[in-house]
Amino acid sequence: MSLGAFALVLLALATLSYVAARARARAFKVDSHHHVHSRPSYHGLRAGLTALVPAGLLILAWGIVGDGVVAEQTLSQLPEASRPAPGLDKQAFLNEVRGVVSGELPAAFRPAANEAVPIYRSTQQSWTLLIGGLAVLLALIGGGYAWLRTAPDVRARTQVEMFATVVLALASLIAILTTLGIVLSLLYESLEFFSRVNPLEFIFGTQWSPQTAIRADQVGSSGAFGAVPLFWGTIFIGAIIAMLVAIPLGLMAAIYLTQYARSSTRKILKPLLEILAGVPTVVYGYFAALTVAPAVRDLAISVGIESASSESALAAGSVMGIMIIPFISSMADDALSSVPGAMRDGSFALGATSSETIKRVLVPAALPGIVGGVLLAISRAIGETMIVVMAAGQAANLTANPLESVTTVTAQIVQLLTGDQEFDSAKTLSAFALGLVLFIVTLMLNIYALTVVKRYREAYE
Amino acid sequence: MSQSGTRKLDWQSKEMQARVRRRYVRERRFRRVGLGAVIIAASFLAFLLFTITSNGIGGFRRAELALDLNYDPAILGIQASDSSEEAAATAVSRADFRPLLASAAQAQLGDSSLVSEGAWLAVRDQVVEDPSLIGTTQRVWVVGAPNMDILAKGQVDFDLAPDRRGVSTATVAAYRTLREEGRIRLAFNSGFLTQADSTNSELAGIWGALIGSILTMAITLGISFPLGVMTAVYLEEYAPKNKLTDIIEVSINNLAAVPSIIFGLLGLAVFLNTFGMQRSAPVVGGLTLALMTLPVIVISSRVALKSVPPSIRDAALGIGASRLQVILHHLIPVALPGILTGTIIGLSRALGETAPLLLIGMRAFVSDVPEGVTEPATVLPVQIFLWSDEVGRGFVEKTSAAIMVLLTVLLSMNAVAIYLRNKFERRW
Amino acid sequence: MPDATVVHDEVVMADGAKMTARDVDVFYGEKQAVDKVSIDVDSHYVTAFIGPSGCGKSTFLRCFNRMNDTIDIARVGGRIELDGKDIYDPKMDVVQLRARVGMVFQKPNPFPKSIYENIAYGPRIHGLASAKADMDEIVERSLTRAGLWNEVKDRLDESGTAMSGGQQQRLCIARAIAVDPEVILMDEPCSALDPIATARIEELIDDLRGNYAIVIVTHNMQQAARVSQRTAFFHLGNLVEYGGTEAIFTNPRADRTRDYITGRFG
Amino acid sequence: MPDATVVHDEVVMADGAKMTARDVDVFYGEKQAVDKVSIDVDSHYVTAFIGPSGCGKSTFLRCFNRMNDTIDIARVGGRIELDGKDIYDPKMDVVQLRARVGMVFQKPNPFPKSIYENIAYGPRIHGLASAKADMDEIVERSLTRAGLWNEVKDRLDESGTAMSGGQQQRLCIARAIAVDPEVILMDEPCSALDPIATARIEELIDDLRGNYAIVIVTHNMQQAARVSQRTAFFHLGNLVEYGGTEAIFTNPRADRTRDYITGRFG
Amino acid sequence: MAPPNAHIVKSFDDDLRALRSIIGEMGGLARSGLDRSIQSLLSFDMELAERVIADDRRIDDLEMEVEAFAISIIARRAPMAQDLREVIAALKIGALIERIGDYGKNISKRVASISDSKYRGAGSGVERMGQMVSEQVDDAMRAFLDRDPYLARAVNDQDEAIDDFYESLFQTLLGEIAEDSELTAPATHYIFIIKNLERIGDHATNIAEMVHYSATGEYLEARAKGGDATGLTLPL
Amino acid sequence: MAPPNAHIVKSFDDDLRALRSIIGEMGGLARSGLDRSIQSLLSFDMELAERVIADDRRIDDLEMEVEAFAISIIARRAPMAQDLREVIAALKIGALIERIGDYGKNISKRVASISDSKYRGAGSGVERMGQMVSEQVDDAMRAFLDRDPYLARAVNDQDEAIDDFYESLFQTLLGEIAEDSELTAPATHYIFIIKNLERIGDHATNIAEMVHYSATGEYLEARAKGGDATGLTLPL
Ligand SMILES: Nc1ncnc2c1ncn2[C@@H]1O[C@H](COP(=O)(O)OP(=O)(O)OP(=O)(O)O)[C@@H](O)[C@H]1O
Ligand SMILES: Nc1ncnc2c1ncn2[C@@H]1O[C@H](COP(=O)(O)OP(=O)(O)OP(=O)(O)O)[C@@H](O)[C@H]1O
Ligand SMILES: [Mg+2]
Ligand SMILES: [Mg+2]
Ligand SMILES: O=P([O-])([O-])[O-]
Repeated sequence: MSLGAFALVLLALATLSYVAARARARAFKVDSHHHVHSRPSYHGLRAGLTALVPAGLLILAWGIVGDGVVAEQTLSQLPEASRPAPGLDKQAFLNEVRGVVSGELPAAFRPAANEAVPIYRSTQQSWTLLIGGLAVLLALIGGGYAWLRTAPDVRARTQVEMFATVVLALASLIAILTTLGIVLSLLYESLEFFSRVNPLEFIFGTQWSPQTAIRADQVGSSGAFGAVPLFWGTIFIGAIIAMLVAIPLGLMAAIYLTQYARSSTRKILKPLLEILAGVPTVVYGYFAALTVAPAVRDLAISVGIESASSESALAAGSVMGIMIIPFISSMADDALSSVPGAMRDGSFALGATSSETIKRVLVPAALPGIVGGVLLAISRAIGETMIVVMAAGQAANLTANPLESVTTVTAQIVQLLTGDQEFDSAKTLSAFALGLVLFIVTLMLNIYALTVVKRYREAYE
Repeated sequence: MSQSGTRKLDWQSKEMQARVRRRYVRERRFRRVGLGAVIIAASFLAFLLFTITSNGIGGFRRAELALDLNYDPAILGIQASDSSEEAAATAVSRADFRPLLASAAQAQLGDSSLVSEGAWLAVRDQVVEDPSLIGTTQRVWVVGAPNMDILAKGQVDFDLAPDRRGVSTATVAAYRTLREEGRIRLAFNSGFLTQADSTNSELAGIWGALIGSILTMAITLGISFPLGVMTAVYLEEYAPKNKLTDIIEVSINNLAAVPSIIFGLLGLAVFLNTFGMQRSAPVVGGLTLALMTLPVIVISSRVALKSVPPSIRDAALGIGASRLQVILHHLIPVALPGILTGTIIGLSRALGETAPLLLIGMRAFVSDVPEGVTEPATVLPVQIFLWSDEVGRGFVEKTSAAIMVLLTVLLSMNAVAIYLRNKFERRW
Repeated sequence: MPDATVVHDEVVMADGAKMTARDVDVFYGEKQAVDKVSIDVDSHYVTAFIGPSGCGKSTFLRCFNRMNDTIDIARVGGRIELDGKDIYDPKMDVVQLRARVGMVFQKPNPFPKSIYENIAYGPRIHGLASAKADMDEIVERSLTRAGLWNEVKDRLDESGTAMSGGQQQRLCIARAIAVDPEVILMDEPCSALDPIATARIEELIDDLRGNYAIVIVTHNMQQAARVSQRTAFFHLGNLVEYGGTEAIFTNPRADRTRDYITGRFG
Repeated sequence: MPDATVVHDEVVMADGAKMTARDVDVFYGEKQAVDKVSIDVDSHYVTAFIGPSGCGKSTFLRCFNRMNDTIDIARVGGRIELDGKDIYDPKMDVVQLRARVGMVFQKPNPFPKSIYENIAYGPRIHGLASAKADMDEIVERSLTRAGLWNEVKDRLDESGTAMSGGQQQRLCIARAIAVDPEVILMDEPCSALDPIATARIEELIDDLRGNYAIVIVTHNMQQAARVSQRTAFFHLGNLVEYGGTEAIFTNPRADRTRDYITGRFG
Repeated sequence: MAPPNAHIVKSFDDDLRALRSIIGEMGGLARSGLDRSIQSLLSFDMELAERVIADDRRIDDLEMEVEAFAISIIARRAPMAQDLREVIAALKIGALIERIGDYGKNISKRVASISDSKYRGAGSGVERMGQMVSEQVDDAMRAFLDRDPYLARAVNDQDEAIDDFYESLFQTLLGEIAEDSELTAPATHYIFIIKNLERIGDHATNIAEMVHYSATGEYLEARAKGGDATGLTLPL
Repeated sequence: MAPPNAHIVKSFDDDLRALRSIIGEMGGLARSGLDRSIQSLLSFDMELAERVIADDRRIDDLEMEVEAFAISIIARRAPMAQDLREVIAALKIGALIERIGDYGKNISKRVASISDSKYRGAGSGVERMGQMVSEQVDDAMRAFLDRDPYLARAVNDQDEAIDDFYESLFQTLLGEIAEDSELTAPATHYIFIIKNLERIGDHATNIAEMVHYSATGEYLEARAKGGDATGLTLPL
């Protein structure tokens, strides 16, 4: 019997407990509904859960650690000579064994592995039986106990609700775990990096040429990991050029759509903007690289700027700006429409025109929301990767010329981590340091922006 | 008439009239600026779609050449002894079709390079399907080489000097002859939708990437949806106001705005380096994207739950429904459209996501269609990214064609979301 | 000139009341919203709570079925009993309590389900009907009692939210009745309705009085005067006066009450 | 038993009225909300519109300053004049019209600005004050007139939204006054307020009557009785009766009016 | 279903009905008091007279009740239009009936004094006048109960006849006193009695007036307030 | 700022004040009517009597006004508690003052008849009684205007003295008629006059009662309704 089969048995037992306990609860003598605490189905659920949960947890736990245990035991039963060396070799060895056991492979390539197969199989079998049996026993005990304890005064409903609460609370912890995971992994790798490269160097240096670091004698040598050009490039593209495009267009589009457009027009235009938001960034990147960047270069050359490169901050930034339009316009839309319609009526009733109403009442009222939205948009723009990877280039220039190629933090992360990686090199690790900086900056932007937006929303609730 | 000591407002005065006129002028200007913004955004979209489509439409067609193939067992190296069906099949699958095609092409077209290097694969599959072909001679349409493709699609600029056209004059001549003979045609590129990646642009397909995407999304959905909804329910309906829930709340809101590439770094550091999971596998991609999608689902679910008027909650509590009953009977059903909308939007964002997947290795060249979530795979956006980097001329239209496929999928997902939202939008 | 003590009519503080509140305090965080209020609520009587906005009427009302539990920062002190049992006893089950002490809210809040399902929901979760026929009967009885049966009997499966405001409010009353409560609490049940719908609800309340103890919070003094037999006047979280409605409205004893009902509040 | 014709008291349909409406129809799409209503509104009088929910009171009121223009599907027919000029004439300027015919809404809607800015907004857009001192004076005068000056004079730069509901509503009235209107329209201005705040607003309306023509829509018949000198009763989009308030409330002529105000509507 | 003209809030109708029925009861009591007082006077039935006097207490109580009830209705129902007029009319009619009851009582009180004397002369005139007045009261009450403005107007019109009758009786009685000073005391009582009857007629007229007002919202043309006859036409 | 006990809606206060002032005016008119009627009687001033009769019209009109105004206040303000009691009291007091006015008028009407005769005997008693009653009315009106329940109670207590005075005057007059049948007509008028004064006293007491009720919400203990003296104590 496999673990899966046991799981089915468990389910069956849980169902049985449910049905039995419910039946028992139904038989309670009830004089008035006011005097029983829980309805029969709650008693049933309580029994079912008591049967299922401990046993299920056991099976789940085994599912996670089981393979390791079986593998260790198998290896320890093998003769010394046939055991694989620890590390990658062992991993490959076990993969082969498991492949054969599961029938994916007709036979293993290593003889030792072939030798291990039957041992593995029998070890696995006995463990499965043991754990499965234990689980069934647990289910029986749990279900039976719950069934026996099914009595009118048992607060089954409260207990079931309690269980649900705990499960839900556990689910919500995932978010914290993710954040923790991000912080820890970034910190860990970054510390590694900073043990090799001076953090001040990294933060204030103006030379970025990680490739040179591949040569062992240059690891951590000065100038190679100065990230200022990357920070500048990120800000230049994401916070300046993109915003110059996105803020006016996004804001005005939102204003037009919410305040002016007839509902029929709005029905057509709004989804259009939403489509713009739904286009994947890789498409924008491709478009920027294939169409916009050459056009920008041609234009620059035609007005006499010979130095124009085919990968320019302007191309990447303006496409990014377009990409951000719907983001800003929908934030502005939210902010404007959470200003109560009564405000608008109030202004109209005083004889204000639409634009006066918008400029003097609606926008000021919605300003915190709009500002928060813009900050979030900036955060998003500086974290945007694909457009810059594809259209901004890789040259870490410290320049304010939008026609030159610049690079950004995110583009460098991709660059650094998609080549051949040696995990110990400063080059690879520097990506995590960049990631850490990016994370911290966006985190702060977000927290600030979100508090602004939240406070704003509350003002009108 | 009223306020003593102040002048009565004279709306008819010149000043006032002029003032009103000026205000109207400003009004109209402002309105036009707004409309302009929308038009700019919309025309950008139109331009983008137009460019992609005009570039990509060709990707769905390919040039095919007619060859008379003599399936000579000798050339194929199939012995008569392989008479049993099983043996014959094995033999066919081991047979080398390349010389067969090469010689036929050389003989009939005068140049074996006019046929795609991988054209034999289709021929072999044909024979595997129908072993009785062996020994016969058939006219078969085989995939042409890239230069045939561009000639057939008229993508060669004959105004340029011959050495700058990218195709030799000989090839052009060969193409013209073939065309006169009716041995060349532009046909629907079925391989594009049914095959995986290839180094030959004329053979490259997106099926592998599509399956990769589907597998990845299945993992993402399977993890982020239940967790997201449960988290949202917990935060909205149960969470007491304390430090822990504040932290959860802040984490979620921030995760939603953390750059996707950070999730890539997380996936790389945790799933690959720490847990030692398989690089390039949909399961890793799915997990990474699930973490990224989770906050989106949580937030939109919370909004949906919040938008259920508190009066419904009160009503249910007021007749003695328990918390769980309130949630299951009233809140979730009413909030479901909102939750689904948010989920679809989160998922479609995940589906278009590239950067984090690059970091966990889903950029590997995978020429097989993945069969499980632990096998190496790539996904559509990454495939697009990879192709966009290819130098081969045929990959430009492949890239655009792949974008068209991706956009179609995304747009239909968004359409569903919009539909859901409009259909169930409730005015309380 | 606030009066020092509560003016309590003894008649309305008789023994054996359906619900009694004694020295009830409610705090929202640090802020005290209800201050040492004692009151009795009897079956067959409509008790009205009146008082200026923010005086704690709703807050106090929501103590009677522990709806304040749903507000994190709310704390309730003192003692409230239903048939002599402390409802804030940890052993008291809120779900049961709320079934016995029904509530009708300010804004009609039918579930976005059919009329039938709106009524059937309560009996269903409490398991009051085992068969469809039983449920049908409960639904018909509740709607009839709420004076709605004739209007809706042919469209029981239309949505409850597609009715007029007044009908919705009667539906909500029918829904509360369906779980066979003993007390019905109403928090400004007519404030969202026009005079006609209001009159209908008042008529209904008058009808229902025969079978339940009814407590109604209202902003509208005339309404309290029309609908109730006993009136409690609250001010700044205090109970200022509690007595027979007619006495309160023709000859109140406390100055604050008089000033309020005659429109003299500073 | 609907009466065939409108009962119109001649007294209240005198010549030279501030605003006159003649045969006004309003349609929302296909649906007629107001049907051939004629009415006169005079300075120094408060005119109340009463009637059951949905009878078209608000819709009709909003014709007087063309606020219905902001609703796409609304169409207005008939003729409405202000000082003898057709306000629906294409040459009539809405901006100016709305400055002359002010409006106060059901829910107090101060702008989220300081109290001062709330009042100054109107005069500023219309360019009524050239210097800061002028503006200060307008603000003070408007607030004084709205009976709010003493309460707020020391905190003019606090936000208008941080006041109590009743104060907010008076602020909105002050805001309307600040642009020196001739007519003030009020759509259920007290329905969100408690009796005390309501009384304050009623007192204010009574005060203002001396200087403006005031039209008030109300659900509350007692309020119409208290505050107005003329009352118009609407039903199903029709004007049923229009006359002196006292006559309407002690001796209405139309059966429908009587049935409504005495609470007899079937 | 509720009758077409019923209030939505039925208990309001109940209140009004109860108010009317108290008034109705008062009217009945007052009229029977009047009839019995005349009867006791004619038959010198002291016991009956005593009973009339005792029963008047009930009318007084009912009037207090009407007043309290009317105030309660106004406080609780804030009646408008017709309803308001009806309540106010009830309030005033209650006071009028109470006065009628008093006059009946007053007549009864005089029975003892008269029966002690030898004077028996005024009987038939008083009987006739008592009948007229009683009918007047009856009509007024019927007008009230039926909310009948026409009957109310008729009652109003009848009052003159009663006044005339009073005038002639008054003269007769004065003449009798002048003839026989023995008769001074009883005849004076008779004068008061017919004066009382005349006042009852006036009050019945007033009731009719209130009925008319309540039903139509308008007063009868000439409300001849306090138009009590003085007997001024008597020749001195 | 508004006085401490003012309504938020000042015009409500204005209404109540206006109502009170009409009542005040009526009271003034009625009292002066009473005084002047007594005066005209004592000095046989026919002109003055005529004026009293004419002026009573004004009181009647004012009573109509009070009634209409009270109804309007009830309809428009839906008064409660004290306000309601005050309006109702005003309504009833208006009717009572109107009666007082009528009695004054009635006295004046009799002046002509009396002055024609030779009888002059009752003068001083009537003057005294007129004074008492006039003071009674004055006190009642003051109690009303000051909302003074104590004064109202005092008025109530004084009524007995008037009744006693009436009793003795009545006996005197009866005696005079018995002695001289010539005096029948004028003495009968005097009897009516003192009866009227006695009734005025009763009505003043009723006013005081309403004042007490309006101010406190409670009735004076024994509301001696229609406790009009019959002159029954006269020895026959
Ligand atoms: N959820 C809450 N959190 C904090 N304070 C609250 C809350 N609910 C009410 N309060 C405060 O408690 C006091 C009493 O409020 P409550 O709603 O009981 O008044 P109310 O008499 O019902 O007023 P209204 O007539 O406006 O409904 C008010 O000061 C209010 O601000
Ligand atoms: N914006 C709108 N679009 C369509 N129909 C509307 C709109 N506004 C009002 N109506 C309809 O017009 C009719 C009259 O509405 P209106 O708001 O004028 O009534 P009302 O008398 O003010 O009612 P209430 O007392 O509830 O405010 C109603 O039937 C309503 O449904
Ligand atoms: Mg409340
Ligand atoms: Mg309205
Ligand atoms: O009833 P009166 O005594 O006032 O005539």
